[in-house]
Amino acid sequence: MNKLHVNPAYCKGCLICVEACPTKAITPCKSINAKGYTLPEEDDMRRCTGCMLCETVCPDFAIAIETDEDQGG
Amino acid sequence: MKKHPMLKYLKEEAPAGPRLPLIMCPGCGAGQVLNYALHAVDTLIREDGLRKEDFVFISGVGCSSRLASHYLNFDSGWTLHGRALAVATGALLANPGLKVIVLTGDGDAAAIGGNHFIHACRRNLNMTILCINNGLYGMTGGQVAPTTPIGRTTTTTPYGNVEEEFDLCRLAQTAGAAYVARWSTAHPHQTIKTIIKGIRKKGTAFVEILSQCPVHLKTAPAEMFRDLKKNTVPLKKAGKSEAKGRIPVGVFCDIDKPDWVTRYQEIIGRLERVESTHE
Amino acid sequence: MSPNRTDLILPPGAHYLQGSQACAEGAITAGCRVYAGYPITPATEIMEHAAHRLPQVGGRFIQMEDEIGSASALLGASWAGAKAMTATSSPGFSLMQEVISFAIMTETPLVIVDVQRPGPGQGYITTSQEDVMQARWGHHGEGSIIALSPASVQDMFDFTLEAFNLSERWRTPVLLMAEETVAHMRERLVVPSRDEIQIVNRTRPKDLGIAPESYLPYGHAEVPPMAVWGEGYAVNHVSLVHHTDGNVTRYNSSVHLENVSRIHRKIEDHVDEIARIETRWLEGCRHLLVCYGSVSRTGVEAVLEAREQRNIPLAFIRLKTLWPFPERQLRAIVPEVDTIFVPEMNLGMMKHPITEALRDRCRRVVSIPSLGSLHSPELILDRICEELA
Amino acid sequence: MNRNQRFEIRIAGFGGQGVVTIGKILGIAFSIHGGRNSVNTQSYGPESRGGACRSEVVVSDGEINYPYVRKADVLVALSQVALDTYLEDVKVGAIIIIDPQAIKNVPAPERFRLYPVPTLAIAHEIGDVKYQNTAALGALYAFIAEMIREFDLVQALRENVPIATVDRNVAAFEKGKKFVQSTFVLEK
Repeated sequence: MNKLHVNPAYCKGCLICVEACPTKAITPCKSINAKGYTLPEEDDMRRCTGCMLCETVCPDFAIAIETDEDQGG
Repeated sequence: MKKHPMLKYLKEEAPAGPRLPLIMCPGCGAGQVLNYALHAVDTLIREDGLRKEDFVFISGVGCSSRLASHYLNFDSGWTLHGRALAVATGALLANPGLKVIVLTGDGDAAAIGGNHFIHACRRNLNMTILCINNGLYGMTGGQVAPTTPIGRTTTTTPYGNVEEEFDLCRLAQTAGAAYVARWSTAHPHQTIKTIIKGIRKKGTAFVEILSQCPVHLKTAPAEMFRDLKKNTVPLKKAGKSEAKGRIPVGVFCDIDKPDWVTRYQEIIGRLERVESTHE
Repeated sequence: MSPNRTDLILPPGAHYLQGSQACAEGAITAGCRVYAGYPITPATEIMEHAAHRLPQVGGRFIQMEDEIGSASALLGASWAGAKAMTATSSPGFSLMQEVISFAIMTETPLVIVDVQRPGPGQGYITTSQEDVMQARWGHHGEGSIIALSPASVQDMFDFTLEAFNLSERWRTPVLLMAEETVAHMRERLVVPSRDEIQIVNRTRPKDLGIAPESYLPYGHAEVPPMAVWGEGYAVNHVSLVHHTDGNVTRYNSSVHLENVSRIHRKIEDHVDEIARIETRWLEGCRHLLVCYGSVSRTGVEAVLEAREQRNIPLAFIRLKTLWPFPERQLRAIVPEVDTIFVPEMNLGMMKHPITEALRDRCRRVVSIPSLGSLHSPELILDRICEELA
Repeated sequence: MNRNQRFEIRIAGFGGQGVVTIGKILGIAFSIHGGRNSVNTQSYGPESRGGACRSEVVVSDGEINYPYVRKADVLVALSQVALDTYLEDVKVGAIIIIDPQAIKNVPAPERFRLYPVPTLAIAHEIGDVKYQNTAALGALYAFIAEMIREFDLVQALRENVPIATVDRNVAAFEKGKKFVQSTFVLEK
């Protein structure tokens, strides 16, 4: 199953990735971090098709999807 | 921790300390345009055998242009407000082989840079102009721009804008650019394909990318991203009723004509032939 | 011109405004009814306030496509009879130099505010005094200019008002050399009552009973009366070397010398009427601190501490006017001193005319530079103690 | 406060937390209603993003020359970055107000007096996070009550917030003030 990686140092909580995800595999997390941002988190990664739209539309290069292949699956 | 695939093209670390995150506000479209540009460059390096050192990013001043300041693992110039296109012209005269990508904004290109904009298109120099159009001046706090819709209030049109806005693509097309297209940050794949086409294209490629400014338009980035899809319509359907009030996106023109350097090379060629006959 | 709603200008009494707002209000009070500007940090707030206020008082505001356009629009507005203004910052100020030169030669009243920021190039967006030489020597050609240096929100109101009066009185562009510090700070501003406010308007030929056929656009007086478009004077604004009637042919070098010398003398011969300086503790001083703009706020604090805590006999002089440089006034009041300290937010600019004026009154002149931020009192005090140790 | 004494207040937090607004309100309250001299300055531009946006007020009965805070008498920090950035610039014995929800690590208060005030929680009670700044203003007022009448400060508050939010802003101010008065013993 694909895995979501978010770099808290770069992510500014704009949540465009969540908006762009065609299968809503990711969702805003409940709490805000020290900088006041709400980061995306996994909702149900079984729905993730590996389309990489979240990576493509990220304004801050803060997100990455680790596919099965990456994990040597 | 897997890293974003395009981070390899950015300078995360440098002697004076980390350079990321980008200085842009949360959800700013400019960062997305950089992402799309790097995806295009990445494809060209893989498919066309181009090398990283073949590319140079040149930007003016404003949010759009801040991207080429010190984040890029490429040759780049963060130049004067409105003058990126003139700087790019000089670079191409010195080394026509460079793949020049100009990062500019609606104010940078069509207000202070308007004169250089129409001349760069008229000359059909071999550059790809990425114009990030957010319809206002972001860096200075949300003033009106030549692309601000009539009637809209901004910090310098507190009672509503009394001026009509430019259609940047019609302007570029009329001025003679060989390839002109408009997309938005909500059309990632089309934008990336168009940037690839633009860089491969001989002559001036003008790509307008409608972009969101969440801070000054006081709207959530995700909502603006959604609106950009809703408020645009394919160019083919521009005349139809459903297109009313929506901005046409797509390729405005794609014509083949020799670029400036090719025409100039003919002169040099002629002079070389004349010279060789003298010896 | 739409109704001139002087009833809606800033009412007399106390206000608490940002320097930028006070500047725009000072212009409106002076009668400015045309503003053409372009966004640039840290001057944008002046334009934003003008955009908000001008239509309320029957004026007109436009955001031009760039700084050259903004300055050029002021020429047209002034010739068509309006008091006109723009505000920019250092990069934009450089772009406006050609128009300033043009306005000097055509003797066109207008006001340009430069909220200085560090250079060269993009430099940074904080405070600076690095344009004070550009103000005098940035435009091509000779001729002189008036440049004021505000240090408070009250100054941003008063000096802008005075800039318009000076530009109308001497038929010349006037520069307000502000700084980001002063433009962005908020402070109390007291607006005088209407009758205390003096408004100067340009002398027109009809005020002197000069009929169109005998009108000399650059003649009649050291400060020629100025005809306004639309009043039948058929005035040709011309910046080529010209005779007093505006004729540009039959050039000869003596006409050239007279034309440009008069424009130069018009200001440089009247320094005593134009330039103002403030002095404190000159009596019995051994050393002197000369400064201008927001640095004078730190300067006076540092001099107070030097006198009271370190009993250094240090006097304080603030230049309220940078150009025309008040050399005669300085020489008239400055006694024999040891060291003259000149703190500036640049590497040492006004230090040069100060040194030239007072070279024979002191042992040495010492620059105290700070780039991109206002000197702290400690910075100046430590440097003074170091030099005098 | 004698003529050349200065009282220096610095408020810092994220861009967008209303830090600049309450600095302006304090300035107006002191200089228009309170009859004292004050200078209000603020950070802006890139400097104000990422949690270190600040607004400062220097108050004096005499002339205020140097316009910026030299060593703060009161620091109000609404973000961790703000506290870390400005902690060094406070006078010995200064008052530091923090929001415990936003600020997790705070050094031991040897050189200064620390007052955690739940401004974010108060804002939520009032109904919106945007009232956090006026809750902080109320908390701040509890420490400077002898320098300015509450009526003057509240009047400046009323005149400088959107009309629709006046009542809730004043309510947030009251809650912030009452929390401090009921929670801490304020030495003179």
